[in-house]
Amino acid sequence: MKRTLLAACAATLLLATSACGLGTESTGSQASVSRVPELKPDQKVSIVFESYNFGQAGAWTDTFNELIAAFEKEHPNISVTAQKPQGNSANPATDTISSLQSQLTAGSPPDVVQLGFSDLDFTVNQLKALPLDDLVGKDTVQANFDGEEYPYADSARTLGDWKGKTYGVPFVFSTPMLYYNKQLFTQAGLDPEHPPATWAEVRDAAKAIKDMTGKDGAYVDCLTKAAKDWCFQALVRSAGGRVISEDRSKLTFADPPSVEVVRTMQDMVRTGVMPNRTQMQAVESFARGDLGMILESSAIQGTFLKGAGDKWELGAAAMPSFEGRQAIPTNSGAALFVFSQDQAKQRAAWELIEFLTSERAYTTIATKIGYLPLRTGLVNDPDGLEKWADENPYLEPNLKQLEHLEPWVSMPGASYLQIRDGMMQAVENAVYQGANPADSLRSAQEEASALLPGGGK
Amino acid sequence: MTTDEVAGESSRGRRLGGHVVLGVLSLACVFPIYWLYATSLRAPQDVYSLSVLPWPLSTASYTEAFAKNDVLGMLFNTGVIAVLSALGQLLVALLAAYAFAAWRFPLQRLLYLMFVGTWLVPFQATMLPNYVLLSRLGLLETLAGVIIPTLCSALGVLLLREHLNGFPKELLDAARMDGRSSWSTLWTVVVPALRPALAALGILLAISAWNEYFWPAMVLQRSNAVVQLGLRSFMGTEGNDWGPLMATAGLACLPVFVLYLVLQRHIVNAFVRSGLK
Amino acid sequence: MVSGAFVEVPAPVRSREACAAGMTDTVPASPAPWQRVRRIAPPYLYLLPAVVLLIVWTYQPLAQTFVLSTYSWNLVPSTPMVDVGLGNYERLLSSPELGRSVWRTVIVILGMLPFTLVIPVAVALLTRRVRGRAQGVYRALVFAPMLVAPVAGAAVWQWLLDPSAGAVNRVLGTDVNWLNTAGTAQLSIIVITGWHVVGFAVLVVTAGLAGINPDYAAAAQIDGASRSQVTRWITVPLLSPTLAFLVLMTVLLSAQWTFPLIDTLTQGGPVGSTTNLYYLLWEYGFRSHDAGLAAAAGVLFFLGFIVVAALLTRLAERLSHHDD
Amino acid sequence: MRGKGAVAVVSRIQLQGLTRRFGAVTAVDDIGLDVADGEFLVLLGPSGCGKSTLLRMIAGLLPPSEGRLWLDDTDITHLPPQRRDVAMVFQSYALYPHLSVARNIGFPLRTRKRPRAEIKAKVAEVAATLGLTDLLDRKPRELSGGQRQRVALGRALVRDPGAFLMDEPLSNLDAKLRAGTRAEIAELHRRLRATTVYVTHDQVEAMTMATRIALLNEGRLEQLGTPSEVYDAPASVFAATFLGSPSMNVVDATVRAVDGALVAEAEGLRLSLGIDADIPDRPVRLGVRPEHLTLTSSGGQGIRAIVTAVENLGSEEVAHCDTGVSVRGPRPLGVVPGEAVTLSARPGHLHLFDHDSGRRLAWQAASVPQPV
Repeated sequence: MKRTLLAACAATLLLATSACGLGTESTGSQASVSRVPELKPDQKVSIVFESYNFGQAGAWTDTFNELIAAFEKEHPNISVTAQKPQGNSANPATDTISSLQSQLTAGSPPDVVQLGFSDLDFTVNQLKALPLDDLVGKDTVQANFDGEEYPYADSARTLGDWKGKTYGVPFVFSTPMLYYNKQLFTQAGLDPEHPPATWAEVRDAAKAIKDMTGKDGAYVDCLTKAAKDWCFQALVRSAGGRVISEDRSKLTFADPPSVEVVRTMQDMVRTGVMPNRTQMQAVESFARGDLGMILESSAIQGTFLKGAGDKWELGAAAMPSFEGRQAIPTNSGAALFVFSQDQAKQRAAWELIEFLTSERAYTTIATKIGYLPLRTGLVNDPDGLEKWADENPYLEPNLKQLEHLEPWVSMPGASYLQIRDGMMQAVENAVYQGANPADSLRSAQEEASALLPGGGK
Repeated sequence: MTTDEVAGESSRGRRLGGHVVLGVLSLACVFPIYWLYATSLRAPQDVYSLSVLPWPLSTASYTEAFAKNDVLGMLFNTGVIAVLSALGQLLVALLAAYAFAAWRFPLQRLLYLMFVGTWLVPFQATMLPNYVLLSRLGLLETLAGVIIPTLCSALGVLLLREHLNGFPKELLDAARMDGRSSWSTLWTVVVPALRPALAALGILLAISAWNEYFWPAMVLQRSNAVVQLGLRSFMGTEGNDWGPLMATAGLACLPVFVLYLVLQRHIVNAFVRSGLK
Repeated sequence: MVSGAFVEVPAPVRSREACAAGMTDTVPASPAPWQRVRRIAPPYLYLLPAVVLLIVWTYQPLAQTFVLSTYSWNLVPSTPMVDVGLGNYERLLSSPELGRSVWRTVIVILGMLPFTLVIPVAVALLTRRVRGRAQGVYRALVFAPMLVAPVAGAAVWQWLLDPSAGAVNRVLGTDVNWLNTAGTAQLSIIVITGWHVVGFAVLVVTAGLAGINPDYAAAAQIDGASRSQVTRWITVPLLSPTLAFLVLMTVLLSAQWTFPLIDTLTQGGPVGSTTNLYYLLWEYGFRSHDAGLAAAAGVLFFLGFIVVAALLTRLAERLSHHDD
Repeated sequence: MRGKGAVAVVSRIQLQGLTRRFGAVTAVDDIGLDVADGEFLVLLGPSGCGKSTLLRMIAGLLPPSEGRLWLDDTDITHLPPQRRDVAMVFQSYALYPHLSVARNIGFPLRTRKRPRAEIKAKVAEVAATLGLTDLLDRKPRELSGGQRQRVALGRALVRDPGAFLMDEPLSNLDAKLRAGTRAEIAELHRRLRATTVYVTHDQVEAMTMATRIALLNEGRLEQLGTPSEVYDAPASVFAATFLGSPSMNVVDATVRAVDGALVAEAEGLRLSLGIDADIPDRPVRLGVRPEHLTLTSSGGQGIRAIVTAVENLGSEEVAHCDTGVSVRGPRPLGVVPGEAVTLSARPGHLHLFDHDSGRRLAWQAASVPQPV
């Protein structure tokens, strides 16, 4: 034990001599943020823009590079460095918060950051994103929403608001859609022009596909930890429940509607019509033509189209409903937030946000990546997206869903991710690993309730 | 291994048995690597094919990999990191191992334990403080930032110390008597005699630096500056882009394989002769 | 009658006695201070770079971790750190996740032992049977996976294990989603990690075997032992220091080795079935942003590993035969 | 600076109170020596007696815990080895494995930054002296043991050092080669007359090569003297039994005056000391070398014993007796095991040692000193 003692001594020694280098160097209270002046024409500013869309090779990165180049051309005094979040997750969007956090810890956060709506509470209250209303004025923010010609869809305008103030400008946006393989539908003797509209129909169609073609039936990408909870929320809302009470003070994801959703999904797995897949495997499998249907974010449509090529035909339908109820989709996607600590950079950051949410930028993003344009009017603009919308039959159900759209509710408090992960893990455990839905959700809800601010009381 | 020379019963049968078991195991070890290259050489529409031989051969995946990422730039960056990091680790470890092997001094044991102790420190616990420190030093987004924190390799120190302990002390004494300072003894006597071990260790360190991706991902956030990160860019929620992914993976492994094939004997020998015991 | 006496012939002059007789000058040797420094300094100077690096990049952060483990803090500079004493430790030790992850880590370690111990010993012994070039070729092939970058290795295996398009399922005729089934995910991680490190372990065992004086085996054969008896009674016991080293390495590094694979392939899932100690630590620190809890976990693991390492080292010392 | 000639200039090594401790163990205990210029001093002793430690302190490889060291008139106690004008030959030769013979020999000169031509000439000269000229391009591993030994010697010679230190340089050679090399080194020393300190545990080397022997035991200097002094008048029981083969017979006895003459007595033993005196009985240890015992027909004065074994050494024979005494003489001795014999010795060949301290006892007559 002599070694142990020695090592312990060494550790103690070091402990005694080391200063605590982390933390406590507070940047001061951010209770009030003063209005930032306009940039002078010759004032050179460089800012950093962090977006998870840079994580992937291909269309996403190319599109964003194109947009930034255009921005720099328009604002020669501002230079933008784009970066992806730190980290290695298969889905860079899951790395955004931890990446921002370590950069905040190091004292040098990026200036503009693209963050998911699920992180809104944490972003505003813990990470202290700057209130744009204070920074550039409420009028300016609203003017941007109104746009030059085509305003934001009403349901989208307030997604980045917290207690009446706008912190983030909603940027990219998608809704859950039921994509299906028309060829497999035909082979299974189903009508490819009449996709299932309810979950019961999905199950039957999936069974037909499985039986007739040997391929997998349907996959719902809402039921794993990796999928986050946006479309699980949609499923629960469609079944008439909520995962968290409306005032966000109480978790309700173990209530009967949620249990019913999980049970329905579990049944599909148990009967073999829904394969046990990870998000990535399912997307790939569908793109390859080995899967009949998939409930997926419209952001991935590009991949499906590419996978389909001329081998099979992609069909798209609105999110299915539960018998006798209206389907209520929620939005996935992200808003742009400002974290600059320097006034000039704050102004430059706003300029970038304005540019990236302009009509022109949305035209590029929608055509190149497939995200929904938040300025929905653009699809009727002959100079804008009208042509694209016409060529793109998958857009219509997506736009239609906006009518019933409800926002993706972020979990409260500092431990929101643990709450969310705990909930989704329980769902995953029930659906794919065969645990009892009610028990699994209940125990997860009990554990997670303790993590709510104030212990969920 | 002289025992094998002893006239043996049924030695042909034994040998055959050895070949069978080793053959199967080798195959199991190499098959994934083969599959990697085979997939990378398939035509895009054949990527999902399971034929053992990729036919027709196609370089389309490589073309795509090069088009989407600056693969050559990545390979170059990774190479620079691997070489500098290996050389730096080698130097630091050599000096430290020399101190441990050539002198007896107070606190020696404690200092030695400090090196061993690094194996017990979870890397996940030191990562964030190191990141913050790098940021204060202004070394983020630099290759130096990737290299410097890795410069002290405990494995290197322990391995070289082991080699140096086997090194005849009288040689060190002789060099002192012959008029060398300890510094010049190190370079004129110790290093030449230790060359095979240094080369082997250097190669191992370079390989592991080449394969490292966690820390580079943290420091080099703004670019896919190392090839392992380039790999990640073909993996994602939309599914993996298997062709270019395998092509990039193949390219990422290629320099290491070539290095190993050329120097295989030296690496294995350096290990076998002394080193790890 | 002559008388006289026997007298002792004196021993050669010793300075202490001579000094007492005041014959010679014996100022005790005491070098000038700078000479002392010059004599003592070299090893410390040679160690300086390494130790500075160690302190700056490993031990100072570790010390910070110690400090941090008594605070509740989410890593955001603008949020104050709250001193909670041992609260983080209490939370950690009462969390069911910790126990589960310790258990999973033990499974990983046990699962790794065939790859770091059994197969390498078998391979090293078998390679002695075959002669000439084949020996080197087999060794090179087995070592090759070690050279594959973890990410690349993960990518290939993900491909091989794909539930519908993967080679493994098609060859075995199964329909298992290896990486997304709670029962098989851990197994897959172990096998892939084993595939990675088996070559290294073979190398270590080969080195150990080469270090055994062949006279022992020869002597045993002359004493009438059969080959298998030589292997069981002589070779393997003499190899025990090497084996102890491998066990130590497996115990200390298994969780660390699996980390990049878990991070790439399963992210600790499905439903946490591959979340071992290190991944848990990672999740606390980098996903839950619970710096205090993560630090407390780091400290506990560090202390735990010290104990394990000390025990294993003792065991290894007891086992090892000093072959000098 | 040394001249270019091969002959070293005056070098005298003085040790005063040299002590070295390793923790609680004192390896070298307060040793004082004065090695004259041109002397060949052998440090002799069993393994673990501290002789190598002493040599390493002279070399400067080990700092002394106490005491001082002079080379000529310079206090070198704290000088690092490279600044002491001494060369050393190591037991393992310590040849640099990666350097050729020529580079090995030239190494000390290279460290002193001598001109290349000079090094070459000097190496050639030394190689010629040692018969290494044909081997200059070889690596150490391509040499035989004897050749390596000579290269090591050459590396020491090339410097023209003030003194040579040799640490058991012959111990790695086989018996035949050892005898030859021994003679070569002795011859070399005769020619160069360079001060040499030579460590060995081999008494034959010590006896044949030394001008003086310093006999060490447990870190202390037991005896210092010429080989014949040490052999003929061992200063202690240790010295007496360490040198000689088989070693000196030492038995407990009592010195007592019988009829005005001193005799040593023990059971079955009575030997005259050849001193006329009358002193009280005194317990002593009596020593006599095997070759100084003669077999006499039984009945006379001497040591009575029964032969247990006879060893044939070729030219000589050794008879071992039941009392632990052995006799050595020309072959054949003419005894067989089981035979009862009486052994006698001349008084001048008897050595007396104090029973307790083991130091040699000299007879001192009351008035006139009398050699024993």
